[in-house]
Amino acid sequence: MDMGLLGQFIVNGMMLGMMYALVAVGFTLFFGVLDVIKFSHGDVLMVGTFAGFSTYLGLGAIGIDNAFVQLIGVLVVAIGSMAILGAIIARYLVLPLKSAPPLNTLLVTLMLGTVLREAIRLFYPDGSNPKRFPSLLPTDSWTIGSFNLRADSVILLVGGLLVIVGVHVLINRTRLGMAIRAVAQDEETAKCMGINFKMIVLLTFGLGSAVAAFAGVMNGLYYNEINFGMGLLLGVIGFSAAIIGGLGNIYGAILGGFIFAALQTLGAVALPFASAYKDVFAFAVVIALIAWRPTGLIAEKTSERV
Amino acid sequence: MEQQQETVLAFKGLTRRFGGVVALNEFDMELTNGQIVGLIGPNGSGKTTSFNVLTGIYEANGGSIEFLGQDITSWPAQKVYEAGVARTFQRSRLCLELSIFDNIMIGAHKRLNHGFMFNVFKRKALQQQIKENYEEARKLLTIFDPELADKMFEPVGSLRMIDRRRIEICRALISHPRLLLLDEPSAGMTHEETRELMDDILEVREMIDGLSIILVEHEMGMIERVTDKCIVLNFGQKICEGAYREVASNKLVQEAYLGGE
Amino acid sequence: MATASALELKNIYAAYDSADVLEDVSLSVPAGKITCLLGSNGAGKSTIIRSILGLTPPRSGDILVDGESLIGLPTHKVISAGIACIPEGRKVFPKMTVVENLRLGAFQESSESVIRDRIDQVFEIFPRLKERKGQLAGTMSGGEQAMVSIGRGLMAAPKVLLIDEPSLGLSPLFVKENFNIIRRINEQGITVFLVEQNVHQTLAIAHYGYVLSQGHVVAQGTAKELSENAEVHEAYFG
Amino acid sequence: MTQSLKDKLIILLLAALGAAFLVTFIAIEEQAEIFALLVFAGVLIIASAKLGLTDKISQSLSRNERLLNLSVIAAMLVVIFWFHEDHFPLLMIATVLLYVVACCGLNMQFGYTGVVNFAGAAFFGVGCYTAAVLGGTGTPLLLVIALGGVMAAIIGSILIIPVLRTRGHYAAVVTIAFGLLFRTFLEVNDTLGGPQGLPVSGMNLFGWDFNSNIQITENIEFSFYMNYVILALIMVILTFILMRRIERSWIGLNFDAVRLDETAAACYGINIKRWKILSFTLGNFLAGTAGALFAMMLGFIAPSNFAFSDSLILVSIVLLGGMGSIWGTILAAGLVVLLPEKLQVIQEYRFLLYAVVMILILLFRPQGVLPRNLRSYIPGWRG
Amino acid sequence: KDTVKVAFIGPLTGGVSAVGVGGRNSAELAVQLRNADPNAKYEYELVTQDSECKPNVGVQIATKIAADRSIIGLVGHYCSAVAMGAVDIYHRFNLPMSVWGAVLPEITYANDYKEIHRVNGTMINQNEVAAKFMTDQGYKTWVIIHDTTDYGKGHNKYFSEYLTANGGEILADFGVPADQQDFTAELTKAKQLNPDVIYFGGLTPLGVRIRAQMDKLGIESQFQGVSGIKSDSFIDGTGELAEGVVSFLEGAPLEKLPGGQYFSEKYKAAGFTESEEAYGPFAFSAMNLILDGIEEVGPNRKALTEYLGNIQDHDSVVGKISFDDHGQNTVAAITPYVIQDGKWVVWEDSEYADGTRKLSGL
Ligand SMILES: Nc1ncnc2c1ncn2[C@@H]1O[C@H](COP(=O)(O)OP(=O)(O)OP(=O)(O)O)[C@@H](O)[C@H]1O
Ligand SMILES: Nc1ncnc2c1ncn2[C@@H]1O[C@H](COP(=O)(O)OP(=O)(O)OP(=O)(O)O)[C@@H](O)[C@H]1O
Ligand SMILES: [Mg+2]
Ligand SMILES: [Mg+2]
Repeated sequence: MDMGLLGQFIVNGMMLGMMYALVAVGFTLFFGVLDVIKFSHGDVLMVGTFAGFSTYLGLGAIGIDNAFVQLIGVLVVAIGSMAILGAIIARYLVLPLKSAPPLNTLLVTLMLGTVLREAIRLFYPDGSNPKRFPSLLPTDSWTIGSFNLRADSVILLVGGLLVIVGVHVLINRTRLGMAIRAVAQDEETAKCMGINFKMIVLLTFGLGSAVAAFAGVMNGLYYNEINFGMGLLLGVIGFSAAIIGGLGNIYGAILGGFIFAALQTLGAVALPFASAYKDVFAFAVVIALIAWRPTGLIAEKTSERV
Repeated sequence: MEQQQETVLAFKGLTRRFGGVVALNEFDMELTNGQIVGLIGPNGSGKTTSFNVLTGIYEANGGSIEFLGQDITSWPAQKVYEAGVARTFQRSRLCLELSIFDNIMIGAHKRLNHGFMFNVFKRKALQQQIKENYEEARKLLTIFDPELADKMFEPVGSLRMIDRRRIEICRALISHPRLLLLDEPSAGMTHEETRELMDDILEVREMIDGLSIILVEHEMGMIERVTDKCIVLNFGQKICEGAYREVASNKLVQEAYLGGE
Repeated sequence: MATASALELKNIYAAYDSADVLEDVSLSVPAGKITCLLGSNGAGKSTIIRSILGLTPPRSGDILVDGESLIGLPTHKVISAGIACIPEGRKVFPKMTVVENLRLGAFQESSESVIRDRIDQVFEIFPRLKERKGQLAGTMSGGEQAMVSIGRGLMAAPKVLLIDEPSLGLSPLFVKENFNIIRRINEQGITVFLVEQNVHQTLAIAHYGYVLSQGHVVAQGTAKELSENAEVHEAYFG
Repeated sequence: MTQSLKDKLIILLLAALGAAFLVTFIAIEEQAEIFALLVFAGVLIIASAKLGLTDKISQSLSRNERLLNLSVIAAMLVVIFWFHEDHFPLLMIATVLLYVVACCGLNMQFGYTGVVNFAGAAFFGVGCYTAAVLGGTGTPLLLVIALGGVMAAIIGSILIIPVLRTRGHYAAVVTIAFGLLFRTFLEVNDTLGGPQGLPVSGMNLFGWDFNSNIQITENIEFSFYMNYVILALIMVILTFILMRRIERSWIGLNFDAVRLDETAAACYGINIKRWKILSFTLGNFLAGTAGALFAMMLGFIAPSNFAFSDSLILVSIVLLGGMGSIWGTILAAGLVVLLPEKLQVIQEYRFLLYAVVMILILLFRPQGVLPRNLRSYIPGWRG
Repeated sequence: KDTVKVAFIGPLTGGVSAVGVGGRNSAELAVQLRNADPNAKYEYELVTQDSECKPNVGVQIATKIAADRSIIGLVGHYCSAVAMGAVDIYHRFNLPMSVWGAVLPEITYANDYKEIHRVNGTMINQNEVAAKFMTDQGYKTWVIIHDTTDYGKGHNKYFSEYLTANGGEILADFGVPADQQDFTAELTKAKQLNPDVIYFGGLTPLGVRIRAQMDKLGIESQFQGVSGIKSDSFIDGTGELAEGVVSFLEGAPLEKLPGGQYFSEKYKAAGFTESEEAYGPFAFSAMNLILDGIEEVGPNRKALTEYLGNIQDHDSVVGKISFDDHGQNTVAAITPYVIQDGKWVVWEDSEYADGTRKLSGL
């Protein structure tokens, strides 16, 4: 296969991987702080995207049509509103269930996901239809042979990278991050250290959801199409990615995200039979990977002591 | 009575490392039938680790373990238990959601019939077995605390620390082990309670003949009263062995552990 | 007593779900002194600590630090009021290194340099910890964890330090060591409220003491008085 | 004496009440009425809880289980025969019953042994497809059902290694991935009908055609779904007995031990692998059998029956009912299957409502509607 | 007047719910008008059910409708996959019905159930016309992307058939799951093959994504769709990228139909918020057909089936309806459409036909 094409696949793969990674990071965060799985994550992402979309429409309506301003507006609103939504979810759905079996949290957030999805479909102006998400980034592109690289793709990749790095620094280099990890391991003792437990949880969920919103806008800008169902699969894949990478470990999330994207692309390109099998392939490999590395590729340092 | 002299357990050069830390370093020891051995030493000297390696929770990095004449080094936990070793944990590990009876029955595992057919279809026989075991468990528990014996079907989670320890010991004893490993049973108890517990254990020892015990304890009073011999660990190495009196008077031990008076 | 009380409990009632664990407990911890709380298992000692910290808020009664009431404050506010605690059973953060555990002890202290100094101080007290800086606390032995836990308590440089059964599961040598450390801490001017079972050594270092039984204060007085007190004697001394 | 008499009365009363409620609930179509009924039931329950009645009742129940079980079965039969000629209600009831069987399977897996399984729908689906494939071949029906289970168990064994090696969320992903894989595979692979799905020929037991109405007299005709409902009910009863016996035996104890503390369990000779494998396989088997009958009853199956969301519905039934609680599962299955169905009339909005209801229940009843209680090996026996 | 129940089934939730709701509104409109009509014999009540475009759900509710004896007739199914599963049930319960949007031939032709009818045409004629039309434009090479439901597969099958007959060449075809998000992998492959046309056999949601991602990868090929994307939501979804997309729909365009004017007026008057979408008129006519039948032969399934059996040249807003012996409406003209300035325009009236604009690659 000629280089240009290969390059093309790689760029596509990276794009996909970046989005998965961003979602996975969210899961890792929530797991990190409360070890709960927040399954509404994918749908929060979707809502964030729609929030951004509405902002775009709104700005258009009041006559602001400078793409850059619009982009900023979209990002700010999407991220901000989702951060709040995330915090609210934590406050009213996750914290109350702290003492309940962890699966409950999973289920509640799952149901919440349905609520969000349905709500958009029903109450967003003809929300059941796919929407055209504007391309607010410079669309000029370089074409070398069959390889065509677009400015917006590059910008998105870089943006995603920055976000992930930012989150990572936050978790491992700051007091906030340390507090988050402490809360995750022993809530009561964390409190005794003078950590404001509630605040930390809300912050974390806000953060994770904000990242999701970013991923959502990214998704919109890249595919230029958004629909109320877009979060579902992204959520599941992000979760799987977080797991194969190794929960509670940002690198793991990133790794997982890219691996999954790579598998899908590979499946679509390299498999001799129909490209439709690519997901079958991807998930099969995921299972194999977990069987091989039961606690994720970047296993969390064990501390089981008897 | 030479049956007394039969060796039950023998460590030979037992070694276990965790990264840089050498938790057990060429550890030799012997234990004969019916003996109670006190395993003491400063914190982090490898006492719990030796239990974990013996019961197959951790692999040994070197050396061998011989139990009743067979080499059980790196046997899986299940087999070690089957062979007749039962233990308690430094941090009590009971199934808090389950009833006292359930918890004790977990210890009786090797005497119970776990066949699918038996459990699902032979109800009469099963109920027979349940009732028998109930009686035994009750007898055992009564030795420790008659009141507990009446709470057989209450969840362990509702009990006090000391009661939990008692149940944990019952869980270990119900399996009629040849060797009982107790990891700091008296932690978090008053002298009073510690004494009770010790008497109970001695009483039980009388009941099950040929039962040997290894006791990890920081409560010197207890060690002094019940052990036939003491082994002192420091940095995973045996620094001294003998009757408590000798050990206590040993200089090394005093520096490393007791702290001279 | 002469000295003003740094911490004071007034008629505390506390319960977990139904049964009262503490009934009408009143006690005061004089500033700059070591006050100990003795009592058998299940007497309610830890519960007192928990209610001070706001982990098990009392049903009624009042808790004062320098005259300020702590009732209704969330735990982290209690901590900022100058209280730190070394919890029962160590409660180190298992998946964090020794150093991270220590840093968390000084969570409300923002100045990096101060934190550094304190870490060094702790390392002076527990050289073993310096060796194990990077080890995950969860993988350490019971005693080592105790060191981490105590060190962590010191990191906060609190007004009042609550210590719940520090010698639980420690080697005799280290227990002795421990009591010395506590005394040293106290000599630095930190008020200590010490929960213990180990009566001899406790009363040896404590200035003042309370005896708790079934959630009631059954005896109190100076360490000297207590060690002479008859019923305390037969109850707790061999 | 009088006490036990009171108990018996209470039980019979409850059974009657339950039957009446079910009948009305299924029968009425008017949305307003449905809501009214639900509210009424809710109020009733809350009130009795407030008055402390529920504890009393539950005691009387636990005191004479046999009677309880029998009267519930009786009530069920009443309901079934009440709708003897209405196809759809019967279809619904049968669906509930089969869901109960499948969810008991899941319960065995993570209610008892703590082996999470988010691919329930997939194993259910294996059963369905087995039935679809064998449908034409004239294999005796009961055998088909059994084979459905067996196939599910076999397919499940593919996952054994990862399932044994992993815990908690990691295990969850193994099954999630499998569930998605299963569905996508069916969709892209034509041999089994692709995304279109397959028609399934109905059951035929010893020449008794399950798909034709049962003529009693020329003016009494039973809907052909009757056959399926009855069979499903029998399956539920058998499953119930199996679950109960397992729970009240050493096996149940081992399951719990494995769930609660693997290390300690291992130190007391419990063979973790063995029990995990047993419960995982048995659970899948149950799901498979349920699937097989379900397929034959529905007459048509497609991959979209077995999406991730359907697996989650199964899981939600187990949680809603209360981990490891069989009665809970039965109740929850009824709720989860019937509610969205009854809300059909509010069309687009029913998923929304359904989800909201679920959230509320989980918030206010985290342990499930009927939490499992301590094991009593022999009913009524306390030493 | 005593009340008679009739039913409608369509995808009211999920990706194609727009079309489904449009259909439901139209059917409802038919019932409303009939009830408003003083000399109607009965009062009609419409029961609507949501198939979610999932075969399994479809079967469930089909059973529910069919099993309800008080329901006399049904207008059902936009999603072929669902219809395929459901027809057996209608037959089993002898419920006379007419399909209003599903275009898979097998629905009517793979069985000879007398209960099953269809007012709209099948994808056969559609693809026949499509293949001829596109080759006439001078296109040579195609890459086909279709969803893996029977609908997509069917389109793939018939289009390939007629295309090769008309001398077009198929460079590759990709089957994709109906809920796939990312097509860059497939499209990159397609791009390498550089076809004149990318043919998409599937429904709007996928169509929108593929069109958008073609642009991302800088694919210049012409985009050709099927009746499944002829909806306003496709244009909303693709924005300016929609320009020049072609699609084919059976039945003459509404405004060209005798009753078209009337229908759209009434539809607006009824004040539905959602658009009637491409198949609204068909649902409307199908429902009217059923109602006419009941008016004539009374509320009785068997009789209604009889009645529908010999419908010939029956007037409707989509033109005259005549059922062949499979219940298939035979007169189903196919109209090519092209998107021009964000609207579906009949090809003949478009600036593309008179050459002022050009489809890409010409
Ligand atoms: N899982 C583990 N990972 C890493 N290091 C470990 C692990 N378990 C034990 N260690 C180390 O091995 C050494 C011995 O630990 P061990 O628990 O045997 O001490 P101990 O004698 O039981 O002390 P204590 O009386 O305080 O319980 C300690 O330094 C501990 O840090
Ligand atoms: N979380 C809890 N829920 C219910 N009851 C509790 C809980 N914690 C403690 N109790 C009960 O409250 C009483 C006092 O417990 P507490 O831990 O305060 O005693 P203590 O004096 O600290 O004992 P120890 O010396 O073992 O620490 C005990 O009877 C105990 O069973
Ligand atoms: Mg130890
Ligand atoms: Mg305590």
